[in-house]
Amino acid sequence: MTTVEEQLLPSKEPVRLIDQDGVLHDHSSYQLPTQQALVDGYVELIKGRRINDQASALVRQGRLAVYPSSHGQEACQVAASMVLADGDWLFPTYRDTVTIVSRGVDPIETLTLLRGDWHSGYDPYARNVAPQSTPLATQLTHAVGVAHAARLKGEDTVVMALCGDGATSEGDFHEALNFAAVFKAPVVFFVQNNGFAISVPLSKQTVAPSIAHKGIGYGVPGERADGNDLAGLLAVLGQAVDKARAGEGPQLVEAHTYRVQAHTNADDATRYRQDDEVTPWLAKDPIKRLEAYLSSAGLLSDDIKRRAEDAATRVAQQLRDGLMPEPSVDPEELFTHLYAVPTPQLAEQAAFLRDELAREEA
Amino acid sequence: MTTVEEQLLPSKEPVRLIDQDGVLHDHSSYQLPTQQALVDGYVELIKGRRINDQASALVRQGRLAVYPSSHGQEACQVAASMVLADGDWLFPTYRDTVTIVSRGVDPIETLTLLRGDWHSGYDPYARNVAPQSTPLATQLTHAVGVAHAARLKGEDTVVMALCGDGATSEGDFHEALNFAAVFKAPVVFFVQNNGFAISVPLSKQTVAPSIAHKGIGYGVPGERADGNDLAGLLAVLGQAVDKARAGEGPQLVEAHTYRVQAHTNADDATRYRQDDEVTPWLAKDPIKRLEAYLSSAGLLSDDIKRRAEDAATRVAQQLRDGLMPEPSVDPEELFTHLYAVPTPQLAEQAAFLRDELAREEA
Amino acid sequence: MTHQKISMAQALNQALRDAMTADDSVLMFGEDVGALGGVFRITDGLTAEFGEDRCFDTPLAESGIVGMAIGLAMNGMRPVVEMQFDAFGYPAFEQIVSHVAKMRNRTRGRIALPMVIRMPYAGGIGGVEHHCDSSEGYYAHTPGLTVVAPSTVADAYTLLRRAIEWPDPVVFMEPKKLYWAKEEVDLTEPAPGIGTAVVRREGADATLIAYGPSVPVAMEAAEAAAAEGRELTVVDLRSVVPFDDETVCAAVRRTGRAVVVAEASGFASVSSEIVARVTERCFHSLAAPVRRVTGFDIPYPPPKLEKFQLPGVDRILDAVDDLQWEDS
Amino acid sequence: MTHQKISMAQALNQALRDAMTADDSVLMFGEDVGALGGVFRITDGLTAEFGEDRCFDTPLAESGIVGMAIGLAMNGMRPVVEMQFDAFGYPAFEQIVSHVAKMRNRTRGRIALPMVIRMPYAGGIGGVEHHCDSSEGYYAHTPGLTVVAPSTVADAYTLLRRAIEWPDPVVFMEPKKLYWAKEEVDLTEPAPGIGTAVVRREGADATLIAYGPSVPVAMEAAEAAAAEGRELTVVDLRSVVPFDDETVCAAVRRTGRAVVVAEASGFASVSSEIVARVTERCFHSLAAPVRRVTGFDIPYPPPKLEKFQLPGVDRILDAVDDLQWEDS
Ligand SMILES: Cc1ncc(C[n+]2csc(CCOP(=O)(O)OP(=O)(O)O)c2C)c(N)n1
Ligand SMILES: Cc1ncc(C[n+]2csc(CCOP(=O)(O)OP(=O)(O)O)c2C)c(N)n1
Ligand SMILES: [Mg+2]
Ligand SMILES: [Mg+2]
Repeated sequence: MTTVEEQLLPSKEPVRLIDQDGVLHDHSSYQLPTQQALVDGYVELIKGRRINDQASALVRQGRLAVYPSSHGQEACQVAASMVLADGDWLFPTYRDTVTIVSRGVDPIETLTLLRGDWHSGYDPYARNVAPQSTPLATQLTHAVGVAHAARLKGEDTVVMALCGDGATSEGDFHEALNFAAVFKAPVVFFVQNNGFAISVPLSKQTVAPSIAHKGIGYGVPGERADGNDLAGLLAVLGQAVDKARAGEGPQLVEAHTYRVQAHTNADDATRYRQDDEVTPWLAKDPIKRLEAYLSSAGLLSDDIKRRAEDAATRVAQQLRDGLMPEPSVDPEELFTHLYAVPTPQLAEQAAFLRDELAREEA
Repeated sequence: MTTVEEQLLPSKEPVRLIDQDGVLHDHSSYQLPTQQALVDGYVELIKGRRINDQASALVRQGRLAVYPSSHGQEACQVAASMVLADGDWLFPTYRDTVTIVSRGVDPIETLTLLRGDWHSGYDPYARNVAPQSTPLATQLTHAVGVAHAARLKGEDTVVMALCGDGATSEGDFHEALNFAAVFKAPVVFFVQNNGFAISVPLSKQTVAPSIAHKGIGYGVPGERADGNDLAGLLAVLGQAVDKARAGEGPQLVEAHTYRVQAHTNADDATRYRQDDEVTPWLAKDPIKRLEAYLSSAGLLSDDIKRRAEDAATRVAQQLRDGLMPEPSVDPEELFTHLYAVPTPQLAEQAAFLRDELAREEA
Repeated sequence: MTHQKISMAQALNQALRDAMTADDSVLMFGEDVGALGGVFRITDGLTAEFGEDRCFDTPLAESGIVGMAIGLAMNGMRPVVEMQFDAFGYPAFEQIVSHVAKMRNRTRGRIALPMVIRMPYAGGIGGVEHHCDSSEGYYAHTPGLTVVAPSTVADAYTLLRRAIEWPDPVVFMEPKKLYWAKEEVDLTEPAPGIGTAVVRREGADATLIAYGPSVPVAMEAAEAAAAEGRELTVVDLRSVVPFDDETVCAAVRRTGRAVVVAEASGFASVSSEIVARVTERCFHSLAAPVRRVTGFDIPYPPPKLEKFQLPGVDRILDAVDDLQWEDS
Repeated sequence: MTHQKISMAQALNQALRDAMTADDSVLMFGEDVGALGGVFRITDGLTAEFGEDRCFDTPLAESGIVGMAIGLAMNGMRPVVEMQFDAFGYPAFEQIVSHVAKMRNRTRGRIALPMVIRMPYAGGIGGVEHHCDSSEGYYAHTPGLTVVAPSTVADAYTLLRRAIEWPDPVVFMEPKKLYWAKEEVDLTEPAPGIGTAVVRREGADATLIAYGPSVPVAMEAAEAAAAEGRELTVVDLRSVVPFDDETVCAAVRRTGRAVVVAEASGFASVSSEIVARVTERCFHSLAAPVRRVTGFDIPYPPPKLEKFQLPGVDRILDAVDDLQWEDS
């Protein structure tokens, strides 16, 4: 075993700084985040959980078309945003609503896609958040391009590119990691391994020792962390971001977590997994354990609790209010955004629809 | 470093049983092939070299459209075929003419593609050789399918799937290795790393410690060998084939070799590499070293030399004769092979052409 | 099983089940087609009935799925694969265009690829981006593929059976929005094979040419036109490749006017082809140019706007009105 | 640089050079485009002149190349990428269709993707399988793309310059067989932008509509027809999307007859679209149905047979003869 392999292969066990009972564990390579970070993260977790639960409720009420919840994965969601600096970029998937909101994007704008108003609702440049990607793994190469552009411009931007365990099987995952490595692009590839791709368990997705072991095949350091331990995730992702920023090239981080709920509200998880598979994961809940640790460390003041509850209440209210009225989308928009200047063909078609609508109204 | 990693990562150095001076080296995991195998292999090497040189000459005479030579890679070419049993399958690329002929396919039929008569000229089922693949890495997933079908039928077929170093960057390489691993398909992925993808050197293709290191990311054992040492290749590929046949799933083997000539006759290698980069590789020639070893071991009898020279002369003559006359391809064939039964549209178009040709003749 | 009321989803499921029973070499695989039975439940129960070897989940990679199917077909199997939504077939485009379509021709007929690529396609289900594409145009433009799109429950069953038995690769476009509507069918009835269009309704005034999800809309439009005194013929193509020129042109010549209806964007599409070939063949029978009612040349809209994209009854009737009746 | 005799390859090289000089954000990358200068030498010398950061080789993966270009364009660059041959663009199909074409629309105009995908395309060079495809139909059918195909040396220069300056993604189809023929050109001449067709030759009897590699063939056919006393107009589309209906329809109305010439297989193609839209718009000016001279619906043939696939002068003249002259 040479140094290269030691550098590129992941830790023997997923990094965990706080276990499921809230007990602290020392780690030779990673330090516990600051109290402030943990407390801020706690607030974000509570808020994130509320976003998930509120959005799911709104689907049941027909106010969202569909919602892929990250319930149980909130530590990953929160950590992915917290480790980024303002100028950094985030490349999220359909499941990453909480990360996006955590990064400061308006929750209603974020949910535009899932509400069915438009394909993407927020200004990607406002907070440097790419549109949520539905075609799996395809956004990862975009992340490499954004990172490479930043380097060419001499900026020290880092790009956080998210995907799921299932998405790692796509060819684009491979191409993105390889391109990033060859161009030393400052991208942190963050895989939320939640055990499932819709109904397909990880064991049918890959027989690799871990997803983090995929890094060495590209010359990219791979690391893995307990995906329900916010402290460990902040440490591991934070270090990955630092290394990428320092010019050490791309980093691959795998979080071991679990999709506690169905794939989306439209999915029926009972068809492919037993409840008793889910139960142990409930005990590993990311919020419970951070709460346990903060309590035992005397960090969970009433003030903090109130701050968290306020943030959660506020965002839930925002969702209920914002997703209430039937929003109006002008059908004219169907034609205006394809090109900087519509083709004559599109202009003709827009006129056709305008005419049709006018006749209907008449 | 756990056992899993030891099982999946390649040897520290490429396996080499005979060095460039023809000197034997012991190896803890691999044994020298039998004398018979080395002697047979020697004959095939001589023949393979002659195929390469004769085909290149025929391109210069305009009797082949193009020829991507495997000059200098003949040890890989010969080993890939020699380790296969009759019922096994071979998936070659455009550069693997010598392997295909080594497997027993008629050389003229093999060169149909490069001569421009038809896209593929041999019966794939006669010797279980898939058509040569031009779109890089795309054939690797076909190899998985063929292997999986064999397993479903209870056959102990092994599939040898070839590609180059450049092709490993394609998404299909990734998907093929992953599918093979998940389905435990008996495929040996054999990468001839000849240092170049047309003009692009390996250093711009990947910064992985080696291509063999890509295996672990799929749970596939990766191994590497000196690609100019027929003995080492036979040992490594032979073991990989045995393991695949025994049900141990896919294997990845990387051969370190060198593309001594330009990509094809149409390429101008002086634009992207210096001659002094090539020179050291000439000394590593696969034929020279095996010859040196066989001589020193007293195995290179006049009889063997004559056998080799005869085989080479015969195949060269076959090429010169077979590629001599302008072959006639019936334009009607343009329409007959797309579907088992031509669509009415194609029948109409065939009639149109027939009519056109009749009028021209008239 | 004569005369049962079932949905298209059930008919497709039954077709797979019957094909797998009839022929051991038929395999079904793709993303989530195993225990889950597919996101549309088309493969419901197949793994339970036929075992993991016959119906199975794969890793999440469409190029790999199609590529593996090619290899399986090369080695004696009859694979049926599902692209979860047709837009997720694009990662497999290279495999489909450069190998699936070309293998038989490449090898002078020596390697046949009897395989089916099932694609839930088209819109009308309120799906978010990438879930409502109509990609048949890409495949129809690719020589070597057979492209089929059923519009009725009975055809869904028959055409899928025929597609699985077909000696060549078939891209099988399943209109998602028709999955759930039930029809009374007799699956044992003899039915025509791939390549045969069918006249769904006869009418002397003009012909509507449609396929897949647009057929029921065309039928509805014909109904409405009849109420206004105009009798329309409706031709259901059933298969886009091969194309049934005979049936289509006979109808157009009889009626002298025609409208092509399809959900896909119109530019350089299957609809363009229909207009072009009908005009080439029936020019002097035409009283007016053949019109198209297709999706606009825009990406499929978000759910809240999809109604503006879909060819609807009114738009079809307007197009029919536009067929220069005063000239005739 | 006024009035020089150069090849299309040199003109494209000059266009890249001038664009890179004019705008620092223009990058050129792909397979073998660095030291080698591309397999067709279109990028010859660019790395030497502008450095590795501006013109560079990538790993061998087309989806990665296009995906990376998307990201670069999102972050302020103007990437130009080369697909080594257009058939090797298929692995990038998902990126092109689901992202390149949709990004601006998806984000309501917030993310623009000013990028160019250069594709050496079409046949006539004796290339083996996969080296002579004509894939413009796939891209033309995809809303959100701009599809350009030059036919002259001067247009190659101008259109590539315009494509690089264009605010939206352009699929730039380069007719390989025209790479080497030289023309006298003045690259400083003002030239029309993307979306404008040009009448290359005026003639009252019929119109040939062509683009890319088929334009010189159409011109030759017009020459031959003139010798036989028939005067043909030749319209060169220059860009397939946007489509210049005005120029095309004006010519067709003037002549009353038309033939579309294109190398790609005809079924559900750009040619079908041209026939359809011309017929829709000029029906009552047409004395005969618009004819197509296209590639057959087969995979591009091996070198020895390609002559049968390519639209040639005789085939065009036959089609013109077929335009029902006796009727008029
Ligand atoms: C290219 C592509 N293929 C298929 C799909 C359909 N699909 C949506 S989500 C999903 C599973 C993804 O699993 P994973 O990557 O693990 O992410 P998770 O949903 O668990 O967050 C599938 C198959 C898709 N969106 N894109
Ligand atoms: C998908 C695809 N992209 C591009 C090409 C063009 N091309 C042909 S060979 C080649 C280089 C291949 O290099 P490698 O895989 O190392 O094989 P080698 O030629 O060295 O044997 C390229 C880029 C192709 N054939 N297929
Ligand atoms: Mg998952
Ligand atoms: Mg190589």
